[in-house]
Amino acid sequence: MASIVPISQSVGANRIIPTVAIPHPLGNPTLDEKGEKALRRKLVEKALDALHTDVKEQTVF
Amino acid sequence: MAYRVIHYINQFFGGIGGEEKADIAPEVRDGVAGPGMGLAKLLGDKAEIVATIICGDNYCVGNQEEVGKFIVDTLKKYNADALIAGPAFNAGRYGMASGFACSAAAAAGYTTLTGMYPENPGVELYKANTYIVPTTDSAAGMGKALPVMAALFAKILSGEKLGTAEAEGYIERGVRINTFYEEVGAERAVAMLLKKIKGEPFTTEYKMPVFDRVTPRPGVKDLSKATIALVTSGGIVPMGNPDHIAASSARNYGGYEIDGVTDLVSGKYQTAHGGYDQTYANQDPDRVLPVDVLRDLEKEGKIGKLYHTFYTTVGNGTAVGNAKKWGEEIGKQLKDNNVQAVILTST
Amino acid sequence: MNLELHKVAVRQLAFGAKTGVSNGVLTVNKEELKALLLKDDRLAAVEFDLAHPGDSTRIMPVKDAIEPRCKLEGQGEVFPGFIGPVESVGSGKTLVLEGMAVLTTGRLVAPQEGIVDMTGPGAPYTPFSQTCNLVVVLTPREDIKLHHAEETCRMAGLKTAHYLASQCKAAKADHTESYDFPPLTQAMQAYPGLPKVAYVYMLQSQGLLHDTWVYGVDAKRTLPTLISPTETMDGAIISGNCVSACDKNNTYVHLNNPIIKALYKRHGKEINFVGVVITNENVTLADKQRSSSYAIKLAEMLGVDAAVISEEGFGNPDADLVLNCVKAEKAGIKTVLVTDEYAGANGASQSLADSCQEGNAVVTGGNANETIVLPPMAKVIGDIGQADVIAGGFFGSKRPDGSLEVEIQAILAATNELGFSKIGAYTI
Amino acid sequence: MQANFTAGADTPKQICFFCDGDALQVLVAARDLIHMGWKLVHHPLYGNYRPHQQPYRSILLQREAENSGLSHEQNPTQDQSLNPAYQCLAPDPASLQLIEAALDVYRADRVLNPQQVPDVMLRDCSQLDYELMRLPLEQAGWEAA
Repeated sequence: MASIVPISQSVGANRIIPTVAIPHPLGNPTLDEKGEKALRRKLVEKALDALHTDVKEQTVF
Repeated sequence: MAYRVIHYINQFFGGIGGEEKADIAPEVRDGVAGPGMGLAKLLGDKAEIVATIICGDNYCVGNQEEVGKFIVDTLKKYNADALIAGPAFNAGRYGMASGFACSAAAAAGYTTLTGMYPENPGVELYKANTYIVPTTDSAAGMGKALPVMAALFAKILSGEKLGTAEAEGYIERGVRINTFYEEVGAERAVAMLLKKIKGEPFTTEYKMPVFDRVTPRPGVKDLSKATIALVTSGGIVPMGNPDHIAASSARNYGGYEIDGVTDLVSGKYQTAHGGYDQTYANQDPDRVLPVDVLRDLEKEGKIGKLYHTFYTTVGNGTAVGNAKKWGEEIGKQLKDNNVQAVILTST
Repeated sequence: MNLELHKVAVRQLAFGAKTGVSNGVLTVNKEELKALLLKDDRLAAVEFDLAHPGDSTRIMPVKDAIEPRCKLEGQGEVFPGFIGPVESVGSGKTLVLEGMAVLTTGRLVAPQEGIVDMTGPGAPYTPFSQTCNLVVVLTPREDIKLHHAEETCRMAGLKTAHYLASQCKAAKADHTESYDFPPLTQAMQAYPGLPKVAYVYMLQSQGLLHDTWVYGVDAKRTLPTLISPTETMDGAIISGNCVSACDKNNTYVHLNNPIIKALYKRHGKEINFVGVVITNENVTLADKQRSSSYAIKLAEMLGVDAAVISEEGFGNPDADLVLNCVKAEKAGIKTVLVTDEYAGANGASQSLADSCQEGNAVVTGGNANETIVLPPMAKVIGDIGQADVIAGGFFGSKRPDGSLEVEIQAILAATNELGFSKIGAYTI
Repeated sequence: MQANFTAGADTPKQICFFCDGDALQVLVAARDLIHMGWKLVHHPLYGNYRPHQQPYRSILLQREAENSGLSHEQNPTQDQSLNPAYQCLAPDPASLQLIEAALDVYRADRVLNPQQVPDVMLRDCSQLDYELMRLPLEQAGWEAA
């Protein structure tokens, strides 16, 4: 899970989840606590989905 | 006139003891000890090991300033010309200690050489400062290592200009040395272009740093039964950064227990990463390491278990060799504890 | 287009009554030259001095080095846009005073450098320790803008070089070189079996003291374009570049571009050298994208199989070098890059500030951070006070005994990125 | 950097920060802004000087005017969370790669601090920094004085 997809690709990561921003990849300070946790949950669920999926090459989910 | 050499070895090869003696402070003995005997014979009349420094691996890695001073003082006291260390084979801390010892001596202007297994972490950390001869990964390879070390050491001491790593048999140090070639650069460039056009092999004069590829693993069939671990290069550590992971060019990683922890809260966890504005990660470390959400998913049975330990380092100007080494070590840890999947977060 | 270079060998310089060359000795009438240069009232004073290979002499800071040339026959005059009109050059006959150089020096801006040592350990690092040098020591007026002071010094160098050559038009050439550059239609059909090769010639264009001019036009304000190699031999490209000494292309190396020379040497035998694309290195990211795409598109329009790409400077232009390389290789054009390195005093840092997987064929002019101690010289021409603030050197680089400890970055053309010298680097 | 660039009519709303300390601080401040979505107008390593040769460094960044994400007086390295206008857009990969490369160069060298520089050189370095920033400022809509 990383905010700059091209960098993850260049270092060889195979399952990549784009995230929010560098200082807070899985959060956003402008949202309220509930909103931010919902955002984080959506991103983590995407990660779990990626772990569940077979991939042949570098894939951005 | 034989060169005067100091030999640096650890507590084990100094015959003092094993792991339990890894904390002994450095001491010096006249003449040779341990593998020094073999080296002395091989060096013959070219160089004489006038004294041997014996130091515990933990002590050296933990007290570098003091040990560094001790080494340089010893070199001066014995009016020595050079320092040879190890060989350390694949012993991680001994490799780092040998590399450090050579580094400290080289910084004070002395000729140095050591030997260790190419995958030893000491290589990546110190290859820029000293010559390192590749050895096997265990002391069984002592017989093969010493002659190579002695021969190269004698050549360096004689002041002969060394060729490339490949030609001379040392580990490439990644150090650029200027030279005057036969042809001017423009001729060399056009000659190289012709070879590239014709598909003939050529040797570039400078290798651009590039990364290798990994084949993807198959997907996890049933997440509700899987143990998932969290690893991050975003630098999230317990408050106070107990293992002092550096803000940039980190030299280590940490593993921390989170059994019973359902949320990373400000004041208990922080970021040690120097590569981004720390405000938001310190306010809520979950923004980098999503422990809170994974605990919810664990409670709801969506995942089997969140592994009890998370691993962390600071990915900010980290040496590629180190990152690779840590990745392998962490991977092995997780595999041995039958973790099925890992979520890697980075900033 | 065909250009003949009539090369008159100069082995000795002397001051005397009449400017002219005979059996290898160039005599210079100082007063006549001084009067010519002082026509520019922005110059407060000008002095001249001589330096020959082997002299115990140091010249610093050197701003530009120029080889004396003038047209004998054919269109326009050398250094179009400055000395000559803006008419196209590169054909006919041109006189060259070979074996000598005009070196301009004097105080322009504090952080400024360029050491030439005519002897000692520093000599092998600069081509100008092997030439007979007429040194023009310039003192621009204090009350003029930096812009104008720079222009004054640049013009003085070009005027001196042109003046010297034009006083020797009658001299018989010691040898002549002839360069053909046929129209593209012919060039494309010539040598059908040989690979077509272009040269992508990156010109430093970052701003004051970092500029290059083509036919009098500031390279920052141009789109990449085609130029005939023979035009570069008549000074179509001149340097306004004072930073940094080791890898800026002074006018001398533009006139004697070694990559063009190496490509011509194999032209018709192993390659078909079909063209030169000049492009710039502006600091803005939009210009970098625009210029790299445009330059490589020109190479594609020429239908070349391969290209040599040379960079000028470091850091900022590393990005352009990588963009040019990636775009060329993606267009199926095989490349070799010519650059230099800043790998730190210990040689262990990353040499370039950018990299790409496509850059698998690279030639370099060595590590500019290598430190060297230059012993004191009997004579110093220029502004010795510079040593302390010299780029590449650092405070306290002048030792009590008068010797200088500097990085070779401070030595003129030490790591030239056209591959002018034999220097390079290897990895231990 | 001298401020005799005047903002033209259509010059976008501009915010100017002066960082005290050395050029490395300027690059770190620019990095934090890039993490928030500001884009570089020019290469951070403009000019052929090494970190120990030119004490001044200016970085021009731009972002759509309405959500600049910063209140006028705020210095980017101060605590942002108090700032309601904090807005974070995805960072521009090119700007990020360039600023990180620049930080690597500055971390591998001695960084000259303006206090270490004699006045005569300081004046020329400031003038040169201003000259080299002319083109980026013009392209971002400022008119040169």
